Order: sequence, then C-alpha cells, then structure tokens
Amino acid sequence: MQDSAFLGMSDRLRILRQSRFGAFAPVLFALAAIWGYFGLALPLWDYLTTPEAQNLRLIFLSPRNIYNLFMQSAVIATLAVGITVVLLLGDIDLSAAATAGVCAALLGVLVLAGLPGWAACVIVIAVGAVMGAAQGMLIAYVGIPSFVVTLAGLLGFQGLMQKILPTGNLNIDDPFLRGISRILVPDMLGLAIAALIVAGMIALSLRRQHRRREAGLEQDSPIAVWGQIAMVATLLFGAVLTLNAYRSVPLLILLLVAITAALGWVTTSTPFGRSIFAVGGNAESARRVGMNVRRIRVAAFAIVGIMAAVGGIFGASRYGSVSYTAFAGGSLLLESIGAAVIGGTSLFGGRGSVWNAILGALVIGSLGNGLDLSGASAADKLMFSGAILLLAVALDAVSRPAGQGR
Amino acid sequence: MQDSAFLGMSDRLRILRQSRFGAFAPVLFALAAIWGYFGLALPLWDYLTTPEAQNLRLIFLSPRNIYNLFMQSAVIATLAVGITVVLLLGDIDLSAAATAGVCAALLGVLVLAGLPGWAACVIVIAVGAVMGAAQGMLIAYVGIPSFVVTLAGLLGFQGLMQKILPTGNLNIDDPFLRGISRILVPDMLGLAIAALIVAGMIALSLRRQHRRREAGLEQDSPIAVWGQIAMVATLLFGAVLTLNAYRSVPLLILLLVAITAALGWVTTSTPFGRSIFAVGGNAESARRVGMNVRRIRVAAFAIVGIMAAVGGIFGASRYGSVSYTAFAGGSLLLESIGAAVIGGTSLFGGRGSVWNAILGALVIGSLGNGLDLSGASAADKLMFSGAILLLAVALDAVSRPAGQGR
Amino acid sequence: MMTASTTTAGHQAPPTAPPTGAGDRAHLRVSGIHKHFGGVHALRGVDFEVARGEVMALVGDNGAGKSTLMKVLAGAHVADAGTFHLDGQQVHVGGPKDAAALGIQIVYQDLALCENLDVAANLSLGAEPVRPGFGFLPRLLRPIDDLRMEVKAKRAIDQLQVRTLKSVRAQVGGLSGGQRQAIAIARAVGADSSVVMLDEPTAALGVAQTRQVLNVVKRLRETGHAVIYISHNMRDIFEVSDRICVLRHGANVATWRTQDTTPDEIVVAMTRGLEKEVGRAG
Amino acid sequence: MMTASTTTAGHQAPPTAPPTGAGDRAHLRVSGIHKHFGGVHALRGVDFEVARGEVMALVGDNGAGKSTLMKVLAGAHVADAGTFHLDGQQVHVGGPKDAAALGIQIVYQDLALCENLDVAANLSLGAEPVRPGFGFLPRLLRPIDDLRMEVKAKRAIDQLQVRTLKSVRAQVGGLSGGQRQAIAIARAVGADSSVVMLDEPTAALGVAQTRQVLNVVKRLRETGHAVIYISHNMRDIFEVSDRICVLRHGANVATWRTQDTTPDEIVVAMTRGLEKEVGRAG
Amino acid sequence: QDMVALLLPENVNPRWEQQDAAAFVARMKEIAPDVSVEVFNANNDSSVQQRQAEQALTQGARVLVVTPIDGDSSAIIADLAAEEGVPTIAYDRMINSANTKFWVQADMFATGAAQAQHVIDNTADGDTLVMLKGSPTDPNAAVIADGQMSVLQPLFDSGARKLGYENWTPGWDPAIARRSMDQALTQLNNDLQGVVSSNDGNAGAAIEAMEEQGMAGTVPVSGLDCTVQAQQLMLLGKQTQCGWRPLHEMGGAAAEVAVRLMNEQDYSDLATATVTNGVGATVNFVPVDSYSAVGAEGVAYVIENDPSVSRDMVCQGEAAKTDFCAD
Ligand SMILES: Nc1ncnc2c1ncn2[C@@H]1O[C@H](COP(=O)(O)OP(=O)(O)OP(=O)(O)O)[C@@H](O)[C@H]1O
Ligand SMILES: Nc1ncnc2c1ncn2[C@@H]1O[C@H](COP(=O)(O)OP(=O)(O)OP(=O)(O)O)[C@@H](O)[C@H]1O
Ligand SMILES: O[C@@H]1[C@@H](O)[C@H](O)OC[C@H]1O
Ligand SMILES: [Mg+2]
Ligand SMILES: [Mg+2]
Repeated sequence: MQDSAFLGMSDRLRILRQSRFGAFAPVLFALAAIWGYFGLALPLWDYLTTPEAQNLRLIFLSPRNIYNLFMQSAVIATLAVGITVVLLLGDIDLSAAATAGVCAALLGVLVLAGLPGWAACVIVIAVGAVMGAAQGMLIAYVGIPSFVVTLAGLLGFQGLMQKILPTGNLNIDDPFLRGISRILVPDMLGLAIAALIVAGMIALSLRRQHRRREAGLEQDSPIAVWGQIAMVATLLFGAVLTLNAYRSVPLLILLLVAITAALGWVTTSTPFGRSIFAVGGNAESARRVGMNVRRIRVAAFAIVGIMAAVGGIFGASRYGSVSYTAFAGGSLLLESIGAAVIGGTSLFGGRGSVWNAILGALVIGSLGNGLDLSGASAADKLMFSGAILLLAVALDAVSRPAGQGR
Repeated sequence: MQDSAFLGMSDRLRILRQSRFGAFAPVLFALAAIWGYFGLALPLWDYLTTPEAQNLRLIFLSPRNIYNLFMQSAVIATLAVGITVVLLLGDIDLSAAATAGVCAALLGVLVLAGLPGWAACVIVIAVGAVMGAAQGMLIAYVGIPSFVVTLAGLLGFQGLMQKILPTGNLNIDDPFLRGISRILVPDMLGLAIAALIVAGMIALSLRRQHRRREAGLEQDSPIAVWGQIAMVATLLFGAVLTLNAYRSVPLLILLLVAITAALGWVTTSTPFGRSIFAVGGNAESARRVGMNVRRIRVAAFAIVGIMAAVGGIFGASRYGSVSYTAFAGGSLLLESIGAAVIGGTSLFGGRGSVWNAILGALVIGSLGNGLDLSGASAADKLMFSGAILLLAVALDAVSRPAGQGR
Repeated sequence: MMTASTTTAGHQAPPTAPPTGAGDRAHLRVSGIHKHFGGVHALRGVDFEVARGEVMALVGDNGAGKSTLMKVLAGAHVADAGTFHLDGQQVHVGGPKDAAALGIQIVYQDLALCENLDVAANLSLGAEPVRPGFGFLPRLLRPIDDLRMEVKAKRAIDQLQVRTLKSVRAQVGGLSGGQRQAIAIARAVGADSSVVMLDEPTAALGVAQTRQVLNVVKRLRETGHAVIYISHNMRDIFEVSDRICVLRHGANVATWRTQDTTPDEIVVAMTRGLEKEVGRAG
Repeated sequence: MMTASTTTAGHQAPPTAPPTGAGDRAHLRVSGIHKHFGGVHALRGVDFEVARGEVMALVGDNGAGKSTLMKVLAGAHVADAGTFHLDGQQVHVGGPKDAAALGIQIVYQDLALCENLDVAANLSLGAEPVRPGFGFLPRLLRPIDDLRMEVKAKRAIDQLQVRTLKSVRAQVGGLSGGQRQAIAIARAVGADSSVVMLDEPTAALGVAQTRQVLNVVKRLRETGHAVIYISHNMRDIFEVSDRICVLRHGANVATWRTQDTTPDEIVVAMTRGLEKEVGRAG
Repeated sequence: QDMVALLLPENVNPRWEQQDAAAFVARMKEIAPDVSVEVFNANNDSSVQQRQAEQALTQGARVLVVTPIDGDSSAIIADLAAEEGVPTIAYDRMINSANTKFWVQADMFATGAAQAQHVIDNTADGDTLVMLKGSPTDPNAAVIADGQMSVLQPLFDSGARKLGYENWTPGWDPAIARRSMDQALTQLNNDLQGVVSSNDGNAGAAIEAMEEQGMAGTVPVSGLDCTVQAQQLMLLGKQTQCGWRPLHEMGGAAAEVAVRLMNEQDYSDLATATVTNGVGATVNFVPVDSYSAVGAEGVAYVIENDPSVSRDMVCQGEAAKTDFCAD
C-alpha cells in the first residue's frame, strides 16, 4: 500500500495510533503516568527524603489497593460506558448519575418491600431504560438540545430520588444484591476465563486473516494484530493475577467487563452501532441514507439509562446502602462524563470507544485513590488531582507526533 | 428580494426567528412561560382551590421579588455571559465557577490585608484573566480538549480556594465592595439611562437605514427594526420601572448590563468577535483564512476568566462574605453553563449571544426563586424545577414551525 | 427553433417534449412542487418526470433549484406542495427512507458522506450486509459482514478507476475531492433501485473517471433504470441524456428531446429563459 | 512526441518546459516537496513554479496530490521536506498567515467557508474592513465597517454573475453548490495578492459563471499576477493556461508549454505517465 | 508504624479542619507521638468517604474516627472496618451501624432548645419566626430541629409565635440558606422578628439577606459552632447567639479513645454513658458540654474557653471597631 522505506519512526507511531489498538494509547499513557507517579515516584521520593523511613512502601501498586481501585472506579466506569454511547452521537447526558440514584433508591425500596433481589434488579433496569428513552424522545422528537433535557432530568431525578428516599438513605442487606460486590470468582476460574478470551481472540484473528487472504483483501499488519493480542493478554492476565494476589476477581468486575464487551461489540460491529457512529459523524448524511436518526437517538439514551441502572445496582451493592449524596448529590456526574472524555471520546460525536471509558474511569479513580494514600490535606489533594490529571493528559498530547493541531 | 405574496404566517415567523431579534424569542418564551406559571397560574390555582384564601397574592411578580430575582441571578448571569464566549468557539469551561471562587477568596484576603477595595478588584480581575488564559494556552497550544483542561482546572482551583480560605469563609466589610450590590442608582437616573439607550438605538438605526439606502444596499424591514427597538424599550423600561417600584436599579445590575453590552459589541461587531464565530463555525476555515485560531482561543478563555473574577466580586459583594460552597462547591457551575445553553448558545460553537445568557440565567434563577416561594418540599422543588424547565423549553420547540428538525 | 408552445414557458406550465415521452410512459413523475426556505422560494410549482430506460438531464444556472428538486425527490426535503407519482400511482415520500423503499437512489451534490468512517463503511452506509445465521437477532443487532463489505467496496471503487485510492479502510476524512465523489457515486449505483439521480456527479472527477461514470449512466439506462443527471457540462449532457429539462429561478423553462436541440439553445434557455423571458430580463 | 529528456520522468527530476519559462523568471518556486499523511505519501519530492503574468495549470488524476500541493503552498499544510522561493529569495511558510503575508491567495477545493456566517462576512473573513477613527483601539477590536463589507461583497458577487444570490446577508449554510463556490472565488480574487491559486474553481459553476471565472483568470494574468489553475476540464485549461504541469501519484510527470502540447497528450501523461511508466503500468 | 484516620464530612463548616482535626492531631501528638494521623475530607460525598475509609484501611489504620455525611449509609464504613478488626468512633454525628464503638458529642437536643429559647426570649407575643434547619441527611440536624421544636411547638400552637417560613439546608450550604432567607423576607414582606438558625453558616446567610433589607441587627438570630465569622457578627450585634461546644475537648476525647482502643486498654472511665443508635446498637457515649453564647459576653466566654480562638482573630475588619475590641 505504501513505500515503507519512506516511513520514519514518527510516521510509524502515527499509523499505530490511527489503528483501533492505537486509540487506547493516549489513555493508557495517562494511566501509566499516574500509576508511575503514585506507585513509584512518590514512594521513592518519600524514601529518599525521609531519612527515618525504613523501606519503600509501594502501597499504591499493592494488589490490595489495585483491588480497591477497581471497585472504587466501577460505578464511574459503568456510567462512563453508557455515557460514551450518547457522546458518540454528539449528545451529552447530565442525568446519568441521577438516574443511577433513582434506580438505586427504587432498588432499596423494592427489596425492603420483600421483592427478591434479582426481580428488583430486572425492574430497575427496565425503569432506567424508560427514564433514558423518555429523555431521548424529548431530544429526538421534540428537538430540545440534550444538554437542556438532561439538565432538567438531573433536577427532576434528584427530586425523585429524594421522594423515594425521604430520609436520604437506606441500607441494603439483601444477600443477592450485596453478593454482586462480595462474591469472588475463584482464582482458577478467573485465570481460565482470561485464557479463554485470549485464545478466542487468537482464533478469531487467524480466521479473519485467512478469510481476508481468500477474499483478496489487504492483510492487517501482523505487528498490529499480534500487538493488539499481546496487549489485551497482558492487561487481562495482569489484572486477574493482581486481583487474585489479594482476593480474587470480584463478580462485579467480571459483570462490568462482560457488559462492556457486549456494548463494545454492539457499537463497533452491528448496523446499529455503525449508525451511531454515522449520526455522530454527520447526522444529516445518516438521515439521508435512510437511517432513522430519531430512533437511534432514543435507543442510545435508553442504553445510558440501562447502564445508569446497572451503575445504581453496582453502587447499592458496594456501598451497602443507597444515599442521596453518593449518587445525585456528589461528583459522580462530572467524574463519569470526565472518564468518557479522558478516554478519548469526543464531545462532538463520531469518535470514541466504550473500552476507553473504563480506562478513563481508572484514571479518575486513581487520582482519588492515590491522593488519599498520600496523606495530603484536602486542599492539596484537590490541587494535585487537577495538576496530575493535566500532566498525564498533556504528556500524551506533547508526545504526539506533530500534526495540524487538534 | 422575495415574493412576499407567497409568504404564509409560518414563513413570516420563521424569518422573524432568523433575525437577530428573533434569536431572543425561544428564551424569552421560556421565561414568559415560567413567570406566567409562578406569577399567575400558581396563585390563581391557590386562590381557586383554597376556599379560605382571602385574595390572590401575586408575590412572584411583585417588584420586590423581581428585584430579588435579578440579584439572585446576577452571579449566574455574569458567569454565563463569559461561558457563552467559549461556547461560541465550540469549547466548554467547567472551571469558571471555581475561578470565581478563587478570585472572591483572594479578594477577601486582600481587603483583609488592608488593600483598598478597588485595588483588590483590579488585582483579582487580572488574576482571573491569567487563570483563564493559562487554561486557554493548554487547550490551544498543547491541544488537550477543553473539557479535560477545565475539569482539571475545576479540581485545582477548588483546592486553591481552600488554600486561600483555610477557615472556609471570610466576612467582607469593605464599603467599596459591599457598595457594588448595595448602592442604588437614583430612580430618575435609571430612567434617564434607559431613555438614553433607547434614543441612541433609534438614532443609530435611522442613520444606518439612511446609509444603507445611500450605498444601494437592501433595507432592513421596518417591522424588524422598529420591532427590535420596541422590544428593547419594553424590556428596559419594564425592568427599570419595576425595580424603581421596589427600590431602584442596583449598581450591580447596571454594571452587569454594561459589561454584557461591551462584550456583546465585541463579539458581534469587531474582527475579534467575528473570528470567534468563524472558529466556532469552522475552525479549519478560520485557520485557512489566516486567523490565529490559537490566540483567539486563549483570548476567549481569558475573557471567561475575567468574567469569572467579576462574578466573584459580585458574589462577594452580595453575599457579604466568601465561602467555599457559594462558589466552588455548589451548583453554580452547572447553573451557569445551563444558563448559557438555555439562552440558545450551541455547545457545538458558532451560534449564540451573550445577551441570551442573561435571559437564560433569569430562567434558572426563576426556577429556584419561584419554587422557594411555593413552599413545596425539597424533593418536590427539584422535580418541579426539572419539569418546568423542560416544559418551558419544549413549548418553544413545539411552537417552532416545522423544519428539518435540529 | 422556438415553437408556439414555448412562448407560454417561464413561470407557467412548461412545454413538455413531444407526446412520445409524455405522462403515461413516466416512471417517476412529480408535479406542482413548491419549496420555501424561510423567505427564499426555491421551487415554484415544478413539474418533472423521468421514464425507465431514459436519462433525463436536469440543467439550470447556479441556484436554479436543481439540487433542491433532487432532494425533494429523494425525501431529504419535504416539499411544501406538490404530488408524487410512481408508475402512475400516487405515492408519499416523507423522508429518505420512503424514497429508498420506492427504489430511488441519489448522489447528493454535497456527497453526504461520514468523514469519521472508512470507505467501505460509507459505501454500505445504511445497508450494511450482515452475516447469515443470526436470524434470531433483530436486523440492526446482527454482526456486520465486514469482509463482504470490503469486497463490495473494492469492486465498486475499481470500476470507477480511482487508482490512487488503495485501501477501502482509509477514513473518508482524508480523501481527495475526486476520491470522495467516487465513493458517493459507487454507493448510489451499487444499491438496488429503479431511479438513480446524480447531482453533478463528475464535478470533481478526472477525465478517466468521468468517462467511467458516463459509461455507468449508459449501463443504467440499458438495464431499464430511470436516470436523472444534473451537470453543468453540456458535452456530457449531450452525450448521455435522452431529454433535457431546464430549470430557471425555481421554475420549469422547458423540456427538450436531446436530439432536437443544441447546447447553445440550452445555455440560452438556462441563462435567459425563453423568448418572452429574454424580453423581460433585457 | 516524447523527447529524449522525458524518458527520465516519473519519480526522477521532471523535464521542465524550455528554458524561457525556467527558474530565473519564476515568482514562486518550490522544490523537493514531500508530504506524508500517516502512511500515505501524498507528495514525493515535487518541484513546481509559476511566474508573474503566467497561468500555470496543475493537472493530474484524482488523488494525484494537486490539492495537497496547493495546501502546502498556501501554508494550510506544512511540508515534511522542501524549500520555498519567492522572487528567488528563500522564504518560510509556516501557516496560512505567512502565505497570505507573502501575497498568496487561494480558492480551496473544499471552499473553506463558515456556514454559520453570511455571504458578506465570508467574503471578508480574516480581513474585515474597520471603520476609520478608532485608531486608539487594537485593530481586532475596532468596529467592523459592515456597510463597506456588504458593498464589496455585492460587487464581487455581481462580477461573477451569480444572479440567483440576491442577498449578501444570506447565511452560507443555505446556499447552492455553485453559489458557495462563487463566494470562495470572490474572496480569493478580491484580496491583494501576487499569487492566486484556484483549485477546481469552476467544478460547481454554471456555464456563464465559468466563463466569468476564466475571464477573471485572464485579467489576473494581465495584471501581472502569478496564477495557478487546477482543473479536470481540458478545454478550460487549454483556454487559459500558459504552461501545464502534470502530477501523478504525488510526483512530477512533466511540464509543458500549452501551445506545444495537446489535450490528448496531457490526458495520457496524467493517467499513464510517460513512456517508461506506460511500460511499467502495462 | 501505627496510624489512625480521621474522616471529616465536608468543608462547608470551618470547624472540621480548623478546630476538630487540629485538636485531634495535637492530642494524638501528646499521648501517642509515634502514631501517625491521616485526615480525610469527603466534601459532602458519601461514596468518597467510603473510598477514603478503604484507603485508610489499606494504609493500615488501626482506628477510624468518622464524622459521617449521612448517618445510615456510613454504616458500611464501620462494617468494613470491623471486618478487618478495626474499631470505628463516630465523631459528632452518629453512625447507624452495629459496629459503631463510640460516639463523641454534646447534647444537641439541648443545644437546639437553647437556640429556640434565645429567640423566644428576645421576641414578643404574636411575633413571626423563621426556621433555617440543617442538612436533611445529618442526624444532628434532626435532633437540633427536635430540640428547637420542643420549645417552639407549644408557642406555635398557642399562637404566641407564628412560624413564618421554614426550610432545610442540604449539605449545610449557606448559599441555599441565603435563598431560603430571601424568600422568607419576600413572603413575609420583612415582617419577621426572629430567626432560629441551626448553625452559624445559615445564620450568616440570613444576616446577609437581612442586611439588604436594612434589618440586620434588629432581630435575634441563633447559631451553632461560634465560628470566628459568627463571633464577629455577634460583636456587631447582627447575630445574637451561638451554641458552643468545646471542640478541643471533643477532638481530644476522640484521640484518647482511639489510643485506648489501639492499645486494647480499658476505656470505661472515658465513656461515662451509653446510647442506642438508629439500628438499635448500644454505643459507648462520650458526652461533652455545651454553652449558649449570647452577645459580646458570649464572645468573651468563647475566647476565654476555646484555645483555638484568640481575641486577635475575632477583632479584625469591621469588628475591630467595636467596643469589645477597643478596650
Ligand atoms: N437549506 C437552504 N436554506 C436556505 N436556502 C436554500 C437552502 N437550500 C437551497 N437554498 C436556496 O435555494 C436556491 C436553489 O438552490 P439549489 O441548491 O437547488 O440550486 P442548484 O440549482 O442546485 O444550484 P447549483 O448549480 O449551484 O448547485 C438557492 O438560491 C439557494 O440559496
Ligand atoms: N488529510 C489527509 N489525510 C490522509 N490522506 C490524505 C489527506 N489529504 C490528502 N490525502 C491523500 O493524499 C492523496 C492526494 O490527495 P489530493 O487531495 O492532493 O488529491 P488531488 O490531486 O487534489 O485529487 P482530486 O482531483 O480528487 O481533488 C490522496 O490519496 C489522498 O487520499
Ligand atoms: O457543628 C455542626 C455539626 O454538629 C453538624 O453535624 O454539622 C454542621 C455543623 O455546623
Ligand atoms: Mg446544486
Ligand atoms: Mg483536489
């Protein structure tokens, strides 16, 4: 396709970054920078400057803390994955965190009323879908900008949550619900699943390469294919082994990954997903080729609603309670949109990936987690988290081969 | 230019809406709907349903409450006006409220240290400009999305505010500063200023029509010209007379209007303002015609910084104190972006107006004000405010003549 | 050359071509189409028709309303007034989906591509082939058969001889003007249809590619399609068209059989209208 | 027809036109221009020049690299390698502003208009006239003289005879393809400049408007401008150009004096390169 | 090295960082110099507080001292800690968990009653009052309100006082209190004679709203915490009362308990009583005193008794010009 002789290092880098696999690069880079800072640089600095320190305590990178980090980021990640879908359309959802709150509150009330946990989950997921779809309809059919509709949703759902939870909070003891965050996947099963996934990827890639050759299509470069597999395998086994080293993979994390995989597949490999990207890239073009732009928009908002409900369930399970401040009142809203954007999803639509949202959520989660370990004052923590976030993202931007800017 | 014979009512409406004057329509409509609800529908309902009610109490529309409403919305409006400028570029600023907080805190510390009020104001405005410009540089020159930079700014500035205000809050007694919200423009002076503005508008319009005729250019339709003047005159005299009926026009409101007028003029009538719209409409085109897109971006963020500082000063003056929650911790961030968007400014850039941001701020302010008067529970208030906001905006969307959607 | 009937042209009913090409044979026929954009009256009661196995050229000055008429036919704009007939049956076209369902395909002047998607995706946009064996899923959620998509795209591009476009996995955002246009053409002519409308399809194309497009148009005619061809290039028009319809200021001027007219006559009709008009415009 | 020197063409140094048109006379000359987009090598050491009072045509197949070369000359793209000379002086073009300062004006193939602004604003974009008497303000903050802007726009549009465009206060987003192109052309030719580059300026224009543009090009030549004209229309090219430069796959094929060549020869050079290439491609 | 974590709820009220944490850290230094203290602040977000508890436990905290944001959902913190064998002390605000070991607090019911009583004492029959209540999720806020109502309800019932307006203040946010007060003034057309405010933040907001009406200093306004800002307003006569607790003793007591728990020593001398919390668990209670400070005299008392407040801190700005500061 091109004369590789002419390709410099920076070109190669640029090509790599343009590949599907390369889209992970910036956020992985940011994550690595933050982990390096909290996990290595900071303890080393402590060790060198505090003469009485006996040894380098790498708490941040300890399996236990990584376990915490995953669990702490899970709700943000769940919402961010959902929000990514509407961001792909060029829309925004400010109400996702409040929707999660309403769903969690409803969940609490339902199990309190004696409903079995699984039934309550099914109901709140349906409710979440309806809440999302209702907003989607206002956006798609009435034509109000999504920012305004979901801002109204944010207010309304915050109120609704308070209505459902008059005392502001409710404890959740249902064993099924608590189990979601408590049940651990046996060590061996976790490894087996990871192995299965990697083996599946390899098989699919080989079959694909074979079929492409048969169809006379250009081959994917082996470096890209094997690089991608190697990366996934490293991340996957790294995560499973680390989690196993502390406890095991929690069911909640497994569920999150499974849901994200499903949504990732839908967004990249089905006509529906293609139409989401098309609408985000050029809504008028999508309309003109006969896509039902309105229905797509409603469906996307229904998906955020579902993901918000799932986030609500995860949160209720993990917090052991439903409280107004954990969902609607807090910073969840900005953090989950931030996670999606840090993951590289454009606010203008048409570019992004649900997987990156999970990495973005880890970036956001790591800031809070790492700073809490650092023992700084509240003010310093906030200032640091701003600075570190900026640095981590800027490092990537600066390292990017020069182009025509943004 | 066109055969008017063919124009139906809906066409006329559509043309009107496309005019400069017509851009106000949606948000004025929303505002009228909300005022009608709180001011007329609700009291009437109370009157009809509560047999013992002695008389219809139109508190919401009382001069006193309108005065409150203006003052309550002033800080939101100031920030929204600034945020509109970056929204026009297609960027967003999540840090404006936190910048206002830092500036207010600094202001408090400076006057406490004995600096005269005016000098402290000058300093914090400069600081605000630098804070905004610094973020703008990261966005323009390093190429990090504005959402991420200003999210980091939000965190960092919240921390900074806590650093400056270790005690969480600080009283402001400086007479100069307190004066900004306390000094009232004498009744007659207020009316004189309003009359002057209207007279100026008429003179400029006449001169403009005359010069256009001379240059052989198409004339503005007299209906549009006089309609616009009539609208401005009504709003202006209405506001001044209402405020005079309670007390008088507060200096703060006069300042806000003056600053907005200046910014409105800059954004619509100077090469700089034109370039903001051009960048927002098509950044690549703007770059190709030789505009310095980066510098424009930095300047726009400096403007938000300045407006945030002014908002901080207004807030400090009105609250008589600086507290963490009034700025950084509260809902000011979403409310001020919401005000800009409700005002009709597009998140995608290139479309909007600073004046509309003020109306948007009044919409947001009216929700809180009206619901507080209604005596509903906190939960109901939130739910109502969501619903009312939605309804007010949807009314306009539905009343819009059918087109090709958004 | 002007016959008596043509003197009634202008904003009134247009002189249609001789009866042989008239109503009964028409596959797609619209009449009395009006379209306003705010204060601009872009179409003023336009009548238009095309038969199967015929290439109908639509010409007119810049801003005459050609693209607007095409968009109305394709459902991208909804007409303010006017009727649609397909094979004599009145039909309703409320959106692009309706038009596509009626077998109407179009190359828009502004191409209507998604820059964030690759060539293959753009070529199948809205009609992605799905893998067999997933019948239990709703169509929109079945896996896309991307191999088939790429093969199809490759073949379509090759046919138009755009040799510089090497990979169908290149993002459309980075393509040259001609490469993009080729993709838009390939998308429209590749789909099942009975009416194909091309709005200045060769504006950005090179000499060889233009030739291919003209060949494609001829092939479409041979296979019984109704083809509408918009262009400012008189040579191309006289090469491929059977009839030529001239629009001016959003209204019909007249329709000629290509063999009965000359480029000069058409250009005059486009720019100055027919006799009466000439007098007026003078 | 091919001379001995042309056998060295292809990716090597191109055969330039006879010495009379060579280096010393050139107003703008670039050499060794390379440009990559990711893995695509769009320009491979291109040399190009144009003299004052000359119309240099740039032709090539779709995707040959014409627009990319123009963008490099206009500063919209920064070349990976290559040198710029203006009147024999080496100059640096780091962005569109630099190019504009050197007197280079361009009509981009994709027009580069702002759809949210009106016609008058687009015509003065980046060079808004300001009212006199505000010298105390920085230029960017002086009041725009919108009357002057509108008058200027009206005149420019009238010159191109786009009669359907009635108001210069119409938003560009609602204009027809040809109307837009006219605006882009008017903007470029209306500015002070010594080099004017037009990238397929008549692609969307009607017959009359095309004629006006060709006249404008000729007038620019007469007034001592260096003009670069890209088009796929051989007739237009042979009508206005003095020399023709052929690009193929991002490299020079050759440059001819228009009077020494024929459309057919150019088409062959564009699509198949020179003799040696033909053999290779065959 | 052993560590003890102090988890604070928010930074709306200056007391947490300024007084409670300072006192806790200082006492820890005295009695257990080689135990380190980590202070966290959750900014009114209960999921953040849970995260901070986890991080503290990861770092090896031996005791958690927690002021929850809301009383019920904070149970998970005590439960998590208990799973690791780490005891939890509820500081100022109760944690409704079976695993809450201790509670350190003054009698908030009495404090609320004192606030109301002060306002009653300074108003007359037929006067109209405004109530600015606390954060709905803070268990203290409800107790304070109950205390206030214990005094007010009979008077409201008898018509001796009228309740003109009341509102909760989520997160104890003064900005919300300000808007409530503006609305109260508008609705009552300034016809109000007393403000029963549940803490100083709300009082300051109310005073500012009245300032705009030229009413500041004409009606009694209650408060809680006696922040420096509130004391200044008291000297200026704009706020008239604040409930004060010896925060240094509260912080100190929490430190004592923490060290005893860590060393598994007997603590019966510290916990002189027990209370039953929201989930029916019996919690060791460490009571502290409270005092109702009124006017300049009250300010003098607070300066005298609160080591974290000095006369110089109070005598700043406008307040410096008052008689109190002049002598
Ligand atoms: N969306 C729109 N909004 C406003 N005006 C429009 C819109 N679309 C088209 N117009 C106007 O309608 C008229 C006809 O436009 P149209 O695009 O149909 O012309 P055309 O014949 O295709 O011209 P060209 O040859 O330049 O492509 C023009 O005057 C144009 O400005
Ligand atoms: N921004 C870009 N990103 C990636 N590839 C690009 C980009 N711009 C141009 N190219 C590629 O460079 C090559 C040359 O493109 P260019 O636009 O210069 O062609 P052209 O000669 O102008 O063709 P046309 O006649 O179709 O306009 C093409 O293969 C194109 O795909
Ligand atoms: O001291 C007060 C505290 O007891 C309460 O819980 O929160 C608000 C504070 O002002
Ligand atoms: Mg057209
Ligand atoms: Mg090109």
